Amino acid sequence: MTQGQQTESTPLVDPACYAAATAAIRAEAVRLLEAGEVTAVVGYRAGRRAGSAMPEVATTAEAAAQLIFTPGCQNNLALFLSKAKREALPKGKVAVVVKGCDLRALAGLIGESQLKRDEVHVIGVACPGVYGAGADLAKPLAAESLARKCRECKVHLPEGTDVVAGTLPPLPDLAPLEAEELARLEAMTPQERWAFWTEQFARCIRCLACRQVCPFCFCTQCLCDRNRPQAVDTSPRPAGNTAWHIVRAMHLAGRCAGCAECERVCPMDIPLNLLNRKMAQELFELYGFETTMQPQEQGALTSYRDGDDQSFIK
Amino acid sequence: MSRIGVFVCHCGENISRTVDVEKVAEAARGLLGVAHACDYKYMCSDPGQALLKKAVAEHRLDGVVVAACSPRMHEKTFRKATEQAGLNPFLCEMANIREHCSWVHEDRDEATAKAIDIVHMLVERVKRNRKLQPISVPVTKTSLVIGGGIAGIQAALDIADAGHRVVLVEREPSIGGHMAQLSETFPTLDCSQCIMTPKMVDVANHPNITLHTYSEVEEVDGYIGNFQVKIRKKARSVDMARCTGCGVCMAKCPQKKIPNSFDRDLGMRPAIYVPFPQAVPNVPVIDRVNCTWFKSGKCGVCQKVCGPGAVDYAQQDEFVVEQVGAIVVATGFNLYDISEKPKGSPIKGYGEFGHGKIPDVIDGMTFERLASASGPTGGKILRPSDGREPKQVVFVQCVGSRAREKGISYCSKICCMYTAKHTMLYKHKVHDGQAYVFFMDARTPGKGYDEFWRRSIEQEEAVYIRGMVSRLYQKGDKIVVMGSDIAVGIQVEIEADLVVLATAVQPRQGAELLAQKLGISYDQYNFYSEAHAKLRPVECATAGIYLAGACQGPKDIPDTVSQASAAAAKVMTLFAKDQLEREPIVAKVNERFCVGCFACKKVCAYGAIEEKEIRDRQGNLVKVVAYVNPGVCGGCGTCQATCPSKSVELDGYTDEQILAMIETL
Amino acid sequence: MTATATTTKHDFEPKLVAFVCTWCTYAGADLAGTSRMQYPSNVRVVKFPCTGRIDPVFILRAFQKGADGVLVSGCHPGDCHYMAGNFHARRRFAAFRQLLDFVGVDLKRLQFSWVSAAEGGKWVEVVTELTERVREMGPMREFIDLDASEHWSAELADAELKAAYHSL
Amino acid sequence: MAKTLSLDNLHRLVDALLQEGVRVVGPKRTGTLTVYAPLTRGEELELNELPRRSAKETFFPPCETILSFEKRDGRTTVSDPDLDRLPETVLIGVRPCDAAAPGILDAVFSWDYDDPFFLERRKRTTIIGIACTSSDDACFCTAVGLTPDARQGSDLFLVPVEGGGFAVEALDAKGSALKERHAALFTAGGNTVPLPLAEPKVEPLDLEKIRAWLDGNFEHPLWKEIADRCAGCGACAFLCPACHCFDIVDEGGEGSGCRRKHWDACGFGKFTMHASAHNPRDVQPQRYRNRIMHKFKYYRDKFGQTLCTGCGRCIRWCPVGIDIKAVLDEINKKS
Repeated sequence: MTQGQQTESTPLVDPACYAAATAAIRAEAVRLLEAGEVTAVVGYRAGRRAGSAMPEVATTAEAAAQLIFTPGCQNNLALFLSKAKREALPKGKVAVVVKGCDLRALAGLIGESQLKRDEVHVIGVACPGVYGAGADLAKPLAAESLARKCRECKVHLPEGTDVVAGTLPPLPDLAPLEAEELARLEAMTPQERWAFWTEQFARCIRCLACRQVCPFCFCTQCLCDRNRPQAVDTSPRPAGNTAWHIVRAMHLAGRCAGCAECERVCPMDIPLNLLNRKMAQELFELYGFETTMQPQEQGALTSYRDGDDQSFIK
Repeated sequence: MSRIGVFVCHCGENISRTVDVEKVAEAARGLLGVAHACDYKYMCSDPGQALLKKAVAEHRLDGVVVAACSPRMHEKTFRKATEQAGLNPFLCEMANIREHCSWVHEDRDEATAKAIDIVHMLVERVKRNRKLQPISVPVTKTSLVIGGGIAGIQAALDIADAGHRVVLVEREPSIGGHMAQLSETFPTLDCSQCIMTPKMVDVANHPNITLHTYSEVEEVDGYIGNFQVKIRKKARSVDMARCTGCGVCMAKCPQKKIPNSFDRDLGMRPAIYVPFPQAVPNVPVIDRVNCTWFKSGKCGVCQKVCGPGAVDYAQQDEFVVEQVGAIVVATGFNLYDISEKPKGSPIKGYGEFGHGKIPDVIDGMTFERLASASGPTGGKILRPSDGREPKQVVFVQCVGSRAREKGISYCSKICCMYTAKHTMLYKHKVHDGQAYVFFMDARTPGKGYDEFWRRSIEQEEAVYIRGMVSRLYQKGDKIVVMGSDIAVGIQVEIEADLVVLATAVQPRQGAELLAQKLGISYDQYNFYSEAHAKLRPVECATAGIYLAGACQGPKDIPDTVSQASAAAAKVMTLFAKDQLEREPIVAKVNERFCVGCFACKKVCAYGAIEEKEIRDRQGNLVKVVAYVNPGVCGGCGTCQATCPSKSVELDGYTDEQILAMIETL
Repeated sequence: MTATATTTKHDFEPKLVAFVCTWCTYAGADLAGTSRMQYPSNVRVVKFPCTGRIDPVFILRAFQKGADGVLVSGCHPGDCHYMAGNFHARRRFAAFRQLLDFVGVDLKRLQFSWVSAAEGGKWVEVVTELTERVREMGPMREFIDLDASEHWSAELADAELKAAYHSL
Repeated sequence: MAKTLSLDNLHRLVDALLQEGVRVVGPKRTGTLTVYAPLTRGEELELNELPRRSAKETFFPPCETILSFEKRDGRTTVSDPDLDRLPETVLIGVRPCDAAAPGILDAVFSWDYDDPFFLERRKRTTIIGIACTSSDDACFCTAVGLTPDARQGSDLFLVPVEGGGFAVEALDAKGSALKERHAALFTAGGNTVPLPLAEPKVEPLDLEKIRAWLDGNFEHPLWKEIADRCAGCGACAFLCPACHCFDIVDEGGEGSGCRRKHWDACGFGKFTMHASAHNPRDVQPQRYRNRIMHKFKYYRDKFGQTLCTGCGRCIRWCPVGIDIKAVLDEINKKS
């Protein structure tokens, strides 16, 4: 509550930036649909509640004219291009609105043969940042309500898209909270970390929102839903929860685009992106691997070099 | 409920001395799904095996665990016995309670407890074993050989002599490769052409060899035993069937001043030409870039003078598709052009040595052509610049090779020997000449090699200077070579008439493109990778593809020929049976769950994973999934560990089996 | 039995699982046997064709099922029977151990090694070292406790009933 | 004369109950979020925030073991938990939207089969409800027939009053008994002027009209329009005070293991998946339709109640922003 007062006078980002991006997205979406270049534009539209936004599959110019880009546009729409969610889209080429972080996911999907670049018209959006989980969407975006990922974002401006909507305003320099949290955990003893994560995972109710919003969880049959053989217990008990989150982090290692949607949507506030962030950091330190806005031929864990580190092997 | 039989072997006293075998059998009897358990003195003996077979029938067993020695010892024995008992052999597993238990533990209680655990694990495993059938793949007994140098020729002749058809593809108008360019060969100094040309003729005349020269491999599909190869036969502009090789066209061609690359551009050739007189086939080709007819539509002399009417300007590239069962890759090497940085290569040039700028700085192959009796100078050593006989010649070894700062860290292997040979050839031809050699090390591991090298110093008076050349420059008609003699610790300066650089051996340009067509792997330099450096040095990771010669790494002629024959032997082994039989420990894809991310394909070292389209009844594409070619799969299971949804599974090592074993903890 | 071999009984004997490839480490362990080398009996071996086949989930599952220590061992780099399986495994496990470390699993319980078919001695050394180290560390309580714990709302307050439940 | 209870005495009440060996569950701050959890002292009670998860888990936990089995020597032993030993519980600080739900669920859990796990816990639990003084634009209890001070489902009810403290009202025997047992903490008189109630500012709904529309519109383009964006997770169902679907799984091995019952959600693709791989609710819109149908038609048809208390959790936490109130508004408009 106290955070709001301070920020209402000086919004973190000039709202005009979002307005400009909105106008550009609408223009492009209407043009694409009218010209018949695409059968649908996956974008955002406003929800009932003040400041809220939701994914929208616009198939008409009228619907396209309602698309928006606001700090409430948290979703990673690349999800709709993964085969698991493709059912929601009409056949033919589609356009999709992506922030920089979403674009990394889109590139990843292309790299993993889930999608071909020419099947999609990519509308990048210059994104100054979006709300984090649990933020009061009715209030202007403030440093406190900005998503943690956005504080350390290196991809505010998408590259390699067919078009970029909006321009970037000067962005405030904010403390890297997530990096700090990661460092704090790394400095702990294994026992302390175990206690930290046990408490986090114990809360998990296995609503699987983390999995369902992840563009990379596109498996038709999730390993963790299998019961013969059962590698991970399906019931929401601390043991199964822990195994589930470990397995998921491992499956995303070298693939995760860092959109942090899993963390945002977690109704139990489990800081899941810390796991993904940690893996990304390790893979970068070990192999110089990073997920990028361009599709990559080889993933960090689907390739190797003769000289890879083996100091941990006796 | 399973009906597993457990047979605990005493192995004389090898096991029973430390492990209470009766107790193990008793514990096994208490395990869920175990229908029978017993112990016996020697399970591997005939009576032991008979016991097993009898028990299978008597107790209607559907799985067998033999708790005895290592599976590496007797798995075959017991699987055979199981098969004879009427069960699928893969329903038999061995619990290793000897090497892994009785022999390494002394405490009887501990060893017995461990043996029981091991048996338990294997019982759980075998309950989930599937019946597997050996995989057979039909084999087309024709081999493709890519490259018509000495490696390809040798492999082709060996395979053809064994009675199998060979398709030999050569990029150049003639087979022969680098060896045809050489003057004399170390360590015997016999004339290269004298030993090479008869083999070339053998190839041309062999009834089992189909020769495609001036041709390239365009596409490769399929897998071991069953490749389809599309070959592009470039337009020769001369009808092979009609041409008699009389050579009138070449004599009459008005264009005579085209540098002949076979002679390292020292000699000239016409626009219609054979690269060298002994070419096989002896059919000329028109160099369309330089031919007046193709440039301006005028001339047409060769067509007019050709008696049989073989010259055909309208000829087009042709495509031939061949079905082959095996492929030998023998694409050889290039000598690295050190004058400048080659395009797209990480390797830096040697501008400082003046190659390409100073005409009398030449490379080793150019020296070969100078020394060759059929070369542009008729075998006389003459300077390219003024045709004078050089009296002081400096040879520089390791130019490019072993030069990490230039991007090549390997040794080119042949240069020490051919430089020694060059000093000899030079001395034989220029008796009053003096040869100097700058070298880092002399590497002469080969039969008669060190003797040969010593002869160049001791008898032919070559002066070997241990050290590298730092700089070369033209001074009047001399080339000043500055270097260090690290043996003595002084700077050396030699005024030379001719400098010969022993340049690095590199893979063929575009080697990686062919590798991609073939689906074989290559190293950082684009040399092709063998499956195993020690144990499978002529096989590629991709089944059915074999390597011969310098495409795999620098090699001299004897090594090349040996490897070519070895590759041929591998092909003949493959062709010895009509069907390729292999153990069914291969990966299979669950097409229902595969989402086609192809992580499996990325990690498969065998190239066994293909993309398969799934279509509905109307023919609409539903999805693309992975398909594992069982003929190619090596059975390592890396794909399964990589697959996020476990939609690919390695038979014999399924997750279900492994997790059940872990469950017994 | 040699005179010097004194079998010391310990208060705690750890359970170890070794995931090994069949071509190198399994054969190395066989060699230790044929050479009659001695090592602690705590290890249970699960054989794989190649370390490339070893899924990280197996390691996790082993800890969950009561392993106090896990060993993963295969061919030395360049010696892989399948060419590259161990290279892929090396990356996979380099990443996975970092993940386990990050969630608080003490990596001293997880050992990776290259043991060739000729290294019976190294097998003995690796197994002995891990056994002794884990024995010193005591039982791996983390996963056992985790398995015994319920979501609070399913937790039965009565200690007796809780015990009755959990003993099952 | 109405009794009042100061905040301090409310805390003391919790402490006193704990002293008696009663399990007290109430909103408690843990880390970044407030959830219903067993309290260890009265001061832990957090009344300013609607807990993230509903109170249903007190009766219907996310996961519970319903039997265990062991095979030994050819015989299988099955053990059931002794439900007589479930602890007496006081569920405290429950807002009307959470308090009403267990009563609504009684109907289904005692319909064709008496679910002992749910009903035994219900029997042993006293609910202390509290009137609601804060809301946001996700709240819509007033649209589904409740109010911020609805007594439905509570045994004892607290109404925050001016100057702090609560006016207390016992609604049934359970509530009265509890009040009697700790009579000393409740004072007569005092300020009983209630604080202004939270009034969700949402359009009212005609639930009967909605039911009627749903009856005739099993196939309607609206479903696709709304739910194509649905990601297929269970957040809405798991946070919902009224969703009560569960799955039963056997975990463990051939030799021994547990049968567990855990929350399930109709949004999951596997919810209706047959063993044959046929799935009658093949796409997400069909699954979302079921959610609406179940809450506003089927449950009403069968039990005469609506399976929604308007707590707004599913709106706040839907990963893709699906807003059940907006959906109902749309249907309301159509009917």
